[in-house]
Amino acid sequence: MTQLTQQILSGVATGAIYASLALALVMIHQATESVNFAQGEMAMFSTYIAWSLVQVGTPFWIAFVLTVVISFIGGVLIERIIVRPVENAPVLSHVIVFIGLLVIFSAVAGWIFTYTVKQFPSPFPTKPLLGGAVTGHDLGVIGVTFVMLILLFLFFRFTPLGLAMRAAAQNPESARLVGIRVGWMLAIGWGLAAAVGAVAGIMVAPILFLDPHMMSGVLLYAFAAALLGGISSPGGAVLGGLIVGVLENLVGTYLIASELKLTMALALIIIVLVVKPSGLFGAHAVKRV
Amino acid sequence: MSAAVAQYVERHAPRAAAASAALLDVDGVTVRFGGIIALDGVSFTVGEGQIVGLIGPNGAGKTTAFNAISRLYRPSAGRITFDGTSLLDLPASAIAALGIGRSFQNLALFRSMSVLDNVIVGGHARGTSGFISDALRLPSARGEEATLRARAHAMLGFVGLDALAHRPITSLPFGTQKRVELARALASRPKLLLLDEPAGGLNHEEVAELGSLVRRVRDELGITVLLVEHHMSFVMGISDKVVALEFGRVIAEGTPAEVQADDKVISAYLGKAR
Amino acid sequence: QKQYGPGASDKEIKIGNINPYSGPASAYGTIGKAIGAYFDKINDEGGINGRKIKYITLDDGYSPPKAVEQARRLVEAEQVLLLFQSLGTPSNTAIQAYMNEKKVPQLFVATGATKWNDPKNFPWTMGWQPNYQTEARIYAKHILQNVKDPKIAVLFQNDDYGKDYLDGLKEGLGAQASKLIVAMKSYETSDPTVDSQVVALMNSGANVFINITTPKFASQAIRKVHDLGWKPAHYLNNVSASVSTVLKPAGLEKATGIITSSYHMDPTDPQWQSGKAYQDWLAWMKKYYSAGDVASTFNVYGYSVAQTLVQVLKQCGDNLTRENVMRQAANLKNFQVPMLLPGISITTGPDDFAPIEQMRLQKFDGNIWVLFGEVLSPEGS
Amino acid sequence: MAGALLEVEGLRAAYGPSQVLHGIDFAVEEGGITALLGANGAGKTTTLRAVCGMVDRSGSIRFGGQPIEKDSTESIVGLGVAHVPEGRGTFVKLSVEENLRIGAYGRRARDGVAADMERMYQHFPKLAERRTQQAGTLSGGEQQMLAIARALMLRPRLLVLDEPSFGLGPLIVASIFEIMGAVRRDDRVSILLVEQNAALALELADRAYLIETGRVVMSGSAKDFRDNEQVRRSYLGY
Amino acid sequence: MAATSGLATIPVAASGTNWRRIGVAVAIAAALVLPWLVSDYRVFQFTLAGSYAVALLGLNLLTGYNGQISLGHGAFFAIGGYTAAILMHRLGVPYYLTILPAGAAAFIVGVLFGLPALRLENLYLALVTLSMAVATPQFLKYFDHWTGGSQGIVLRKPAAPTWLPIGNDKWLYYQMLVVLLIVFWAGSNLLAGRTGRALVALRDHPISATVMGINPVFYKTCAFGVSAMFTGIAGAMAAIATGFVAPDSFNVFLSISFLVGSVVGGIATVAGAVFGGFFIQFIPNLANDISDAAPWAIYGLFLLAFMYAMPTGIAGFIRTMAVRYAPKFRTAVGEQPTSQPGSHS
Ligand SMILES: Nc1ncnc2c1ncn2[C@@H]1O[C@H](COP(=O)(O)OP(=O)(O)OP(=O)(O)O)[C@@H](O)[C@H]1O
Ligand SMILES: Nc1ncnc2c1ncn2[C@@H]1O[C@H](COP(=O)(O)OP(=O)(O)OP(=O)(O)O)[C@@H](O)[C@H]1O
Ligand SMILES: [Mg+2]
Ligand SMILES: [Mg+2]
Repeated sequence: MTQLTQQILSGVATGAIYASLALALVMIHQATESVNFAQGEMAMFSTYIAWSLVQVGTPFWIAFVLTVVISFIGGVLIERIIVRPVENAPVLSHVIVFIGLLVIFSAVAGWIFTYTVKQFPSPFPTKPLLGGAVTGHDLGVIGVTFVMLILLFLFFRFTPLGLAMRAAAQNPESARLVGIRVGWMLAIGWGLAAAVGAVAGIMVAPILFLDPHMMSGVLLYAFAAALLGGISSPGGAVLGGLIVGVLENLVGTYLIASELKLTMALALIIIVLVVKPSGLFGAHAVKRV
Repeated sequence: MSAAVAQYVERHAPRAAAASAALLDVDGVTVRFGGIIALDGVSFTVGEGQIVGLIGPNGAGKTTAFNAISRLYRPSAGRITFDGTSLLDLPASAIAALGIGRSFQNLALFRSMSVLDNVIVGGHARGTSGFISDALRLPSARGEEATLRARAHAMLGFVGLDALAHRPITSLPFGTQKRVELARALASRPKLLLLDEPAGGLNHEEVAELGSLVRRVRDELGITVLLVEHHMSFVMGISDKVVALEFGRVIAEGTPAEVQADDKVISAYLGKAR
Repeated sequence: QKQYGPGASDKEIKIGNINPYSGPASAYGTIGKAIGAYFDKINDEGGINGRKIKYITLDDGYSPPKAVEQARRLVEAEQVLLLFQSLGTPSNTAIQAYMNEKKVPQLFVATGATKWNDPKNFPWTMGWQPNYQTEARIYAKHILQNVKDPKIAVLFQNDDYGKDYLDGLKEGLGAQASKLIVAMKSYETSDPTVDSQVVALMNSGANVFINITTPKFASQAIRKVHDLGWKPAHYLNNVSASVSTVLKPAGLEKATGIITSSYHMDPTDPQWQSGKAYQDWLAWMKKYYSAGDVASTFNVYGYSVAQTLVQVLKQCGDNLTRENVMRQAANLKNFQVPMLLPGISITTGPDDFAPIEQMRLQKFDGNIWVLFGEVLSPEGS
Repeated sequence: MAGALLEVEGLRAAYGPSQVLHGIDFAVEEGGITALLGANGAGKTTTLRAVCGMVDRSGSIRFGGQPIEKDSTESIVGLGVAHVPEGRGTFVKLSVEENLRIGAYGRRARDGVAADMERMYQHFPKLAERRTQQAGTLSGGEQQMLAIARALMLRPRLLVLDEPSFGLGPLIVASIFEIMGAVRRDDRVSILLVEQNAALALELADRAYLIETGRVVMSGSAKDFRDNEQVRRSYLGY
Repeated sequence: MAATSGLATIPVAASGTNWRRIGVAVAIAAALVLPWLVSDYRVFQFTLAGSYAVALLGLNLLTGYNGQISLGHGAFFAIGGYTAAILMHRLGVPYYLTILPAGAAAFIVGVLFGLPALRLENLYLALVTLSMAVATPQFLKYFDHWTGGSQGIVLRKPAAPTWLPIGNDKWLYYQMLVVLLIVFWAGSNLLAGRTGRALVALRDHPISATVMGINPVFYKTCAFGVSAMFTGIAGAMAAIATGFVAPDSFNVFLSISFLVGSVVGGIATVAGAVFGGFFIQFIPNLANDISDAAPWAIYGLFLLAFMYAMPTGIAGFIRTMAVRYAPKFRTAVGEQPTSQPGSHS
């Protein structure tokens, strides 16, 4: 196998990592019209919950389901208790609350679980495939990411709840006027995003290894992926993730200044966004007077 | 009327109402949004000193025409000439300096500002101070600031809102905000004023007052007016000329009486009543 | 008779420390806490020459300007006798001029850069651990002696730590360095994985892989090298030589054959766990630092370095001036630290501000690190 | 006025420190139409917002005999109150069709949504042409139609309309007043109406109230109003 | 018209300028005597806080007044710091002559950056600026010939002239205070004038602002440039005060702290920049004093607590209180009378 194929395959594998967290970002954006910068740390924390469950002997898939449920509840509670009081504050104040959450989760995880890197079990066969370019686990991650993608797509496209959630995020006052419980929509949106994030965390932890900084690097890539694909589109986020993963590898391998590969990859994304400001698949929201 | 208004009015002595030269010439303008043709080869003129009414059913393209003149939309065909200058070569931000002011159908005020600041911003095109002169508070910038401020007060006085100058804009009722928009548009000393549904949300008495206000804009300030309005008695009462649009095309043009009697206008827009 | 500098008295000795308890490098914060826990133990046992240690540790978030500020607080407001084990090359570089100007000991800094051994220009600054360059030279020498026709690929962290290793490696390889090193790839700590770098390095056709990475990335690289079916002579830097936190996550079978060099015991390596040194350490961890991780080598590091300082202060006796502290720090003779590897000890002198200079090579056999060869010191390598 | 669907007594409301309504009483009969008239800034919009819990309020509001002055907007809507707000409240990033669909979100009877949607498209053919268009790009009048259609999708018991004719052409205005008449007649929907086109409003309404600076200064049957000199001058123009 | 008379009942002071003047005078007087009341180490901290305040004024101008969010202002801080350091270290330029070039360099980069940013809004701009913050240390390491790579550059700290009876820290403090006062004077003039209104108008309603004749390309790009310039000047101030620059001094968290500081201090206010400067300088220390086990968690709690208690920041809080308890002061305490960018309608 040539290096090119290897790099592309391994880029797809890392891209799936970005994609899975990008889906959580799409979820929270659809539900709140903003991006929660603590999403990555919350996913990391969920993964520690799963890890603790597995440590005490819970079978993997049961720990998985429990973690997703706990994360959902946790997300709802965070919205209700922490975000709710600043609901009517300016958007930038929300950003500060997100940053507050980020540092709290990061510090508390380090405090409880220490910073020592932990191994996280994979539910899939971890055998290397295709000359070691990917492993069975990577394929599993890609599969799970696609399942999440389809679920999110169906949720937003076909369920009244999905529509209500988008409506509540866009225009809370009007949403109340059609009988939507805006507060609950936000809470459920946080819950679902936390649940999606938990899945992402559990899927990527066997690859990245679990430590309190596990997601801090991923978040930027996931953010880039989500925006590249168009923040309102789950499919775009996944494709964006894969593009970012592959692009980064190719830039890092074939450009001379590999120290600048992140910079280069980001620069390319910025160029795409300047040309197409709402991302590859995002619907451009026209503003008129 | 405050002294500033009086002074201003004096400087702009009333002009002949029925001047012949076309101040604005819209010629064969087409605007498309994907498959939707919002304007389809629209042509009309607005003569200097006239009040022209632009009417038509909802979605006929009236606001789109305004937006094309403001250069917010790029027509795919046609020409728009103002006072001898072709507008389509200019960016939207250059239009105000030429002397075109406008109000918006749905309020487009600056939400965080006071009433007065909103109106001062309206005069932006008449200022020249830049980053450096503002930062260093050069005498030129200070003088200009005083002029803009005085003019904003004058225009607020003109529309009868000077008492509200320091109120936050969002605390005003809808109809009052529309009047602030009018003052803001006037603050740039335009030659042509585009008014998009200025009478929305006003009761009968208030509409009548607005009518005389618009006339005073023309008569005292010497400003040509192109206005969109669904309030028929208002439009027909003050316009020198009326242009009717439907589906992005001009279906009638003439004096209010002519247009009101036009069959196409009646069946598309006015209905049998009235 | 008794002599006291600032921060010292009949009752106590004030010691300042700066560590990144917040921010991207907070993983190292455990060192600062371990040191505090060791001083707790010393104080419980009656202190040093009857004086309790007052340990003031401040957070700099791994930010140099913050480190400057904290150093000034410790020196000017807290009036500490000395600054001990401040962490990170950038932070220590930022405060070095200040410390020397103020003539306050900047002892046993927690970084492996080479520049701390410079008594002529910076008589108040001293390192502790073997420097990265020395370690890299050890690998270079081993490669030249043991690998036939070496083609070397290097993975390194793109910062001063990685660059120091690279420099040492090039120096150790000598004139042919640029020919022997066929590929170099760096990563950023913000990179999620180093898979792509490893793929690229393998494709360079190298038969030697030098792995200059921190634990998480080391695990990833070890796993990826194995998965790709690449079988180079694999040298792993000491930073990541932990069995349970690096090799086990990667898979012990995948790590078999890796070579590293070390100077301290790996608390997760079974071969040490029955020894007294480890048992003492473990008892201390349990009693004084129960929140700490017994798998973390950082806690061994903090324990050992704290023991070194205690020795210096003991040697100071009743003369607790800053000058004497430096004099005694530069007067350690074959000081034995229990958790250092057998045969390794600490020696300093007026011209030798590098306390630990020796290392030993070891190879992973699938279970434990097996020491081989003699104790290596820079002159010897 | 026992048995009125909506009964409001002593309604007061404020935006922050500034009191806007100073005790307003009015009622809407079951199946009846009540119009509120008043000058620009009188407090009409505020009254409607207070009824629906969109502004700090006090006083007594009863809907179907049940007190709602403490209820949230969502709960009030859930009782069957649809509100066409000032400024239209379009969900600008949703399509026209989604806007209509969301209008049915709070309704009890889930069935018949599709049929109702078709009916709205018949009422407003302009919207049918624009089904998939992003609602924020509609013209002002089209958005007004959408707001009315969206409210009707709730199948409300009480329809609260804040200047429904706002920005609409004469023909459409006539047709929405026809629609209002029809829903009142056929579905027994009651209507609370703020409308500057007082002539039309008083033609349709049974009762009317005149509000000035946050107080009711006159109330009576629509006919009383049409005959009143002051109302004629300020609101009717004849 | 009849209705308007009723609207004018809320009393509004014509001007609170006097209160504002008094406040500023008191603050300046306090700043002048401060170094004589505290230790040199504190003086140094206040010098740093001052440099942060200048940086925040720059960020505030862009994000607060012009509505262009930046999560990457640490990059401009770095440009300023490194420009000063390179000029001093490699070219031997005296420290006080490096401030202006630092501002100029940051201005140029800011303008260049502002051009692509024109097309991007909100989240997209957040991503791009965040990327800038992430890339900064990498860039600095890459061009190690000039920047000294990851080793950074050690600078000699300026000493007070021998004829002046004050220590080096006070000397530096007063010089920095002068820079700060000049920047704040110019900044608040700018924001109070035609330019400032144009920036706010573009934030509040870009389309309407354009129709009023405000050129978005010019103003937004210049806003980026001027904002970067202020922050660059601040970077030079901090570099001179710290005596050291290194890539690690300018990590992502610095940029995030700037945003935190400007929001907590009070976005879209001039005074907020000062409060924010104090916040980012002193709150992490306070968190550390409360718990050296998990200072970051405490810091996070501080952020939450501040946002709960003062959702519009410290300056916004003071203004709200003043308006509530003394409506006369309404215009005395802040520049813009009401809400903020992006506040929910
Ligand atoms: N940006 C856009 N994208 C798509 N369609 C648009 C856009 N702007 C306007 N339209 C369509 O173009 C048509 C004309 O709109 P315009 O706003 O000009 O109508 P109008 O005559 O002002 O109507 P009204 O009286 O209701 O304000 C409408 O049908 C509208 O849906
Ligand atoms: N958000 C607000 N903050 C403060 N005061 C407000 C606010 N909204 C409205 N007001 C005040 O409340 C009063 C009543 O306003 P309201 O909008 O109810 O009037 P209205 O009768 O609906 O007028 P219009 O015909 O213009 O819509 C006005 O004096 C207005 O200034
Ligand atoms: Mg229109
Ligand atoms: Mg109203």
